[in-house]
Amino acid sequence: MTYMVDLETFHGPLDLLLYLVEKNQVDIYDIPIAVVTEQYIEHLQASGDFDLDRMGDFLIMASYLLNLKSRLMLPGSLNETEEEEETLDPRQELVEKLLAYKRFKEAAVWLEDRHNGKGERIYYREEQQDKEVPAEWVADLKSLVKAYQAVIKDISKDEDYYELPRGDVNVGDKMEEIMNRLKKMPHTIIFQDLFLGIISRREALALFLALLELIRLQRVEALQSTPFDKIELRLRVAI
Amino acid sequence: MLMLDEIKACVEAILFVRSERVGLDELVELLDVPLLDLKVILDDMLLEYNKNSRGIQIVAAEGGYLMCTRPEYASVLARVDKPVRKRLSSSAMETLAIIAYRQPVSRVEIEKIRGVRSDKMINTLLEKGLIEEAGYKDTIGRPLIYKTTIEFLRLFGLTTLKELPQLEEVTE
Amino acid sequence: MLMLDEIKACVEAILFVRSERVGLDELVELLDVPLLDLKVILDDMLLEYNKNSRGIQIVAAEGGYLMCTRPEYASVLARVDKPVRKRLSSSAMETLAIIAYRQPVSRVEIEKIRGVRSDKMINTLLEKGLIEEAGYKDTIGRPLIYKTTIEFLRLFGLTTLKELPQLEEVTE
Repeated sequence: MTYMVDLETFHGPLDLLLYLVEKNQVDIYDIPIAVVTEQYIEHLQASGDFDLDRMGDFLIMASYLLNLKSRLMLPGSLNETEEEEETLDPRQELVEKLLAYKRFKEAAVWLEDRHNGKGERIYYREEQQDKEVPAEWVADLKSLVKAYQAVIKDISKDEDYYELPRGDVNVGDKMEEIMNRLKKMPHTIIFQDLFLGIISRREALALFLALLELIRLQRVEALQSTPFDKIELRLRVAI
Repeated sequence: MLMLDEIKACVEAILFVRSERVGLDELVELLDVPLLDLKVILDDMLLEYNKNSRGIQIVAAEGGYLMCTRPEYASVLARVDKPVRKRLSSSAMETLAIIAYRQPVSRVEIEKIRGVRSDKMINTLLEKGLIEEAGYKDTIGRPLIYKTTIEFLRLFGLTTLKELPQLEEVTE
Repeated sequence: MLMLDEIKACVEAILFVRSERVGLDELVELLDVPLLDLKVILDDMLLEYNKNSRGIQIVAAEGGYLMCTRPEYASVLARVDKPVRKRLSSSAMETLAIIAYRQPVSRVEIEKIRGVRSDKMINTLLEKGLIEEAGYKDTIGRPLIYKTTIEFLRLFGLTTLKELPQLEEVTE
């Protein structure tokens, strides 16, 4: 081993990578994943530090790097995979990420020093724990209504989908129900009509699963004469 | 070795931070000043503090010193301890609003709406007496459900829950 | 109506007792002195405190005042400071630093910077009272956002967030 490692000073994948990158004097724009991984394994063996969390962290970083490399190798796919408003050079993205992280790490060290009483700082009087100032609550109706409106804005579509009613909907029962309906005249059901009168999302889901199962078992067939036309369901004629 | 003014400043800072009796021996150790010298300095500080009609004072007690308020200002300080008018945090208000409009409602339902864990908020509201348990919901797991209290009505100046403003629910 | 010296003494006593930032409006209410007068008196007090090389000072911060030690005496007080009760891991410190500089900030933003899941770290910081919820971000999904607390300032010996050192800006 050509370098000395003190694992206590770093945590997390970016950190480790930064350390290795700095130590290795590798151009940050051109990180050889294989070398980094090899060194990490070497480091693991030498230090005997098999902290699962940190190893997991390293895996995340390594896979991020692999992903980065593969994206670099397939420049054509960059535009499609990038969800960001602007297509960043993935290397640039990594560098920025590393630099941003490094700055916050420095800030964390600064905070830690303050915490340990290093440097000039002010001290506050110790709080008397036992003496708590009683609070008198004030509130107004408007803020209550506003709070509710704000929070309800994004949901409210289907309240019942997270509520498990007692006596859950059974897919088997629904299969039987569909079969019974198809056995009656006129022996066909329009797909959309199947769900008429169903309010619970769970029940609709059970019904749909039942239908899929019946089709898979070749007991029911679904027909559509032209695309986007209505779908007709009927019993499959036994051959 | 510290200058006289620095020693005084240090003693003041130490007594302030500790807000309890600090032994003279402890001060000797912290400041590295001979005990007899420090004693003279502290006697001097006590006099200075008492000469001016200040709000805080240094008192010698049981071989040590203590910083505290002067008894003359007890009446004002009694008011400091009066209930402070506090507003509910926005998270608390939100949780309360959901319970008010959806009651009786379970923790899980509240969390589904807020999108975050809400057990602490619910506990806070229970402690403040703004909500209370309202039995169990008749669904799987039979979760505890909550409703608002009379104290809730009082706080918002309502006589009954029917006075809560009607909200236009989003209709799909 | 109180005399000038009495008002000063009262303010001193109140700031000492409360050991946290006390709003100017609260002082007005407690002392029954017009706001503008009180402001002048407090400016005067700040000067007096600063003129003499004292161990404690009064600082104006965010619309209020607080009493704390002067940073010059930090080295002595570091010795006084009780064994640190709130040991923070470096991951926690990192998360805290991100929240301190980027506040208000959402979990996702924090995780983007750290590159690892941070929900547990955030919970730890919430439990220690160093950060608190600061409402919701007005973006898709309306994620919860976090900010630092007064307790954060206390722990790190700051009077305001402005005292955080400037981060080195990234230069390309």
